[in-house]
Amino acid sequence: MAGGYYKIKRGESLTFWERLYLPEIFRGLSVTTRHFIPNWISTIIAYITRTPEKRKIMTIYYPEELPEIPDSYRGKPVLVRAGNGATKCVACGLCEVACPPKCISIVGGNRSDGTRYPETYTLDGSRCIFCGLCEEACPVEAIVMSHRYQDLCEHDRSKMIYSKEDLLVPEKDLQSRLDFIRRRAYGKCNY
Amino acid sequence: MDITLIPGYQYMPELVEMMLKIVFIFTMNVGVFAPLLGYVERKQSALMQDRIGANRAAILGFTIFGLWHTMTDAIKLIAKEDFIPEGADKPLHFLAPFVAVVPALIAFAVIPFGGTYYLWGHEAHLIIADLDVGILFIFAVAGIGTYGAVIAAWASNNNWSLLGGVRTAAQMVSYEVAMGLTIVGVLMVYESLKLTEIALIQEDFFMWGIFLQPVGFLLFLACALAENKRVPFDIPEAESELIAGYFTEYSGLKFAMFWMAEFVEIVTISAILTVLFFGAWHIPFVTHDGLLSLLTSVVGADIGNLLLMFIHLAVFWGKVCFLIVFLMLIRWSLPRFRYDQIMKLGWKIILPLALVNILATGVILLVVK
Amino acid sequence: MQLLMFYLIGFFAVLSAVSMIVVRKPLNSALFLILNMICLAGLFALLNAHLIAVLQIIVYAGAIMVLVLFVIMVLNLREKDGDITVRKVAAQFVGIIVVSVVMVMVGASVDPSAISALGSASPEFGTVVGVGKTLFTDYILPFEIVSVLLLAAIIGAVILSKSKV
Amino acid sequence: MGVENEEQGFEHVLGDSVILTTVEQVVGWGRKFSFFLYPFITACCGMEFMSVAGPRYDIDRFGAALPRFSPRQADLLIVVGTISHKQLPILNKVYNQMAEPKWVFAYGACVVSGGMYDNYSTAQGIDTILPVDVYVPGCPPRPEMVFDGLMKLQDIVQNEKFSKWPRGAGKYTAEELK
Repeated sequence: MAGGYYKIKRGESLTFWERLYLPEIFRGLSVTTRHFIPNWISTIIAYITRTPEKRKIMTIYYPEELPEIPDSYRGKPVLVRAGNGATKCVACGLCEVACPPKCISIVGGNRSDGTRYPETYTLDGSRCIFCGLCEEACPVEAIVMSHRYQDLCEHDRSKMIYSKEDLLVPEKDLQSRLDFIRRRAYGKCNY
Repeated sequence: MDITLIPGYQYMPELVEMMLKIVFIFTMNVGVFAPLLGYVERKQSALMQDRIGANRAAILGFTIFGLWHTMTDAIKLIAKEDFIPEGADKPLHFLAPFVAVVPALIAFAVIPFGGTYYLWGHEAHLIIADLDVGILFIFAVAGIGTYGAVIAAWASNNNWSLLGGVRTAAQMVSYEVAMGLTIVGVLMVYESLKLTEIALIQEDFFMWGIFLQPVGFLLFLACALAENKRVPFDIPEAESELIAGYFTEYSGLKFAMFWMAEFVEIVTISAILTVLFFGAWHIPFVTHDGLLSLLTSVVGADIGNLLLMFIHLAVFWGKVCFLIVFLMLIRWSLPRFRYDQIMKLGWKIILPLALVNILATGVILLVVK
Repeated sequence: MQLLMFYLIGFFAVLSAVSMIVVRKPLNSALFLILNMICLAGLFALLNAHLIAVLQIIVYAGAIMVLVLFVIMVLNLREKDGDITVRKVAAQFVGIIVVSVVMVMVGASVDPSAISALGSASPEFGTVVGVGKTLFTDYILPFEIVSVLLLAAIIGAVILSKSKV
Repeated sequence: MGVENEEQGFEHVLGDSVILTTVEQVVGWGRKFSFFLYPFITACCGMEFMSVAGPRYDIDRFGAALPRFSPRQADLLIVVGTISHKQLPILNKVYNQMAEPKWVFAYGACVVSGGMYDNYSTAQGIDTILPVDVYVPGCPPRPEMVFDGLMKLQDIVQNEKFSKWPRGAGKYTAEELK
């Protein structure tokens, strides 16, 4: 079953039994039968005993079962909302430059205390290729790749252009990813 | 009103029996097996590929293992646009699916699906028409079934369809010859063309065709698969070469009819194999009379006969189901032959082997007698 | 009942035979020929000659006509719109006259008393047993000769179709 | 817009036609669980599409497993991979060949908007020539994202009115695309 490896011997020419063809057909049938019968029986048993983890089929029942997402997974890019409620972004434009499909566009502005901030931060979700280069380029950890992959599909393409407000996510929701970035950036030997 | 006053009243039981049998076969094929085979094909292929298969459609939260998907397919296909391509021969385009379906259903007329039972003074034979040409009738009807594909191919005004039709014609002609010869060995052993007689001889477990004619069985299986135009012999509808072969230009209900024809043909082939090689409705080591006397002693003659009939029907259709699963297994396991390989297999391997089989059977029969 | 069936099948047989000639498209014409064959098989079946009926379908409708269709499809014979010329009209006119003359002559030459004098065939006629017995007892020599002829034809076909080495 | 007005008119004439609504619901239910795909695969997303159809994720669970390679029999045109301007007439032809009702599924960033390829040779999204029902971003999208899109499409199909069909041919003719 799953996980087993078969070592296939490939001869230069076919043997007599292989040229006879019929035994090979039965071998082919036996391979599929070896998958079919155990899968069938285990599925029925799993259904009767209500133990879905015991079925031998590895299919994920998607909307009900969700896959485990590793920290290194790159989902929808989001802006980090810092403790004071504003974005960490300083509108330096490095992500704009680093982005391969050029899907980020920033209009920067100055706050009253002289710090820079993005007046608008537009990310075209339909062009984004989830490469994570913006995250690597960002000097202040303002934009990170979240683990969100659901509900990114739309019926209307214009809805896929995200504004700053759409992108802002509280910092505590992104803690695992931020930790991962720091591990990767500052301690390459640690992971 | 006195029933005897109706003209021809003495034929009434026969007429009712005939109607019942036709309705039964029709519902079994069109109502039960054709939709179920769509489901089996889906689910079995899924399980063979370590997938789970269709299971999302639900009514009131019940998915019943994805069986609703058969219904959704049917609804979808009925609601789909019926497309006729430009430049097509409209009457023929309309006619072709029917020509494909009807022969597949008619072939069932000569296949016995049960023995003879005495029910309340009436003798019931579970076969629609017990012709003395039996198996030849099936070949004849299968030959007519080819025209469905050929007409569809021609009427579609499409090059791929036409190629599919030409391939169908070539394949059918080649394999019909081989198929006829493979079956001769069986006919020699049982000394009859009547399928009922062949079935009755197989009451003895060791007289089953699979034991007497193993080579004949393999060859006939190969030919039957080729006649059915399914993988590994699906060269007329080879998807990688001809899009969908002769039904490329069919959509909606007509496409569904081609599909149904294919499924009905599978059922027919399974039934023929059951009758010729797997002892028809007989249970191994249990004779008709033995079981009947046992049942009669328990519940009486009439009910006993009725019970026996249902047992035999269950056994027959059970064997058919088993063979269907086997045919599906072949369909989802083996790769498609190349066109020249199919022709080579038909003319250079199966045909000579069938002739040798006939010769060997003849010699053995001479020696035994 | 039998008479009704006979008239029904006969009507369709004649209809399809006429249509076969009249229809312009080659494929439709071939399909009508198939229908005609099937109707003929039905007539044989009405005469209790089951084997011949089935063989009619297997050999003619099943095998030979598939080859005819095959050729039509390979050559891709589509309907060609020809102009109606004087010559064509004249040819049709002459054809109708010839056919009617032949029909009248055939009708006149048939002797009704001869038909009734033929008598009825044995009940075994045309069944598998009947044909088998006749073939392998009375006509064994012609049967064998025909088989040798067919064998020669097969070998000839193989040699003719074999490409030169 | 015109379609919507007609729809209102249609509903107005029939009133609260329970029967029509029920039939629409039933047919919509049948259609949404029985997509026959036409996979129009040109590029790397195809690999990920195989994973969607494979045992791990199994698109067959949604009843959308049967790829029909004849557009006449397909319901859902799944456009997978970069569509260059040379490909557009072909895609348009396939779409026009499909029998009604038909839906279009944009799979991956290149199909949705041109993605990375903001250049002269690539079509900036197939919605420039076809009406697209669901856009699934990603390069390539995760199989779960595809299923999300498929379920969104199922929601639309469930509640569709018959008056939406036929949808007709694509926006441009073959000559205009050349």
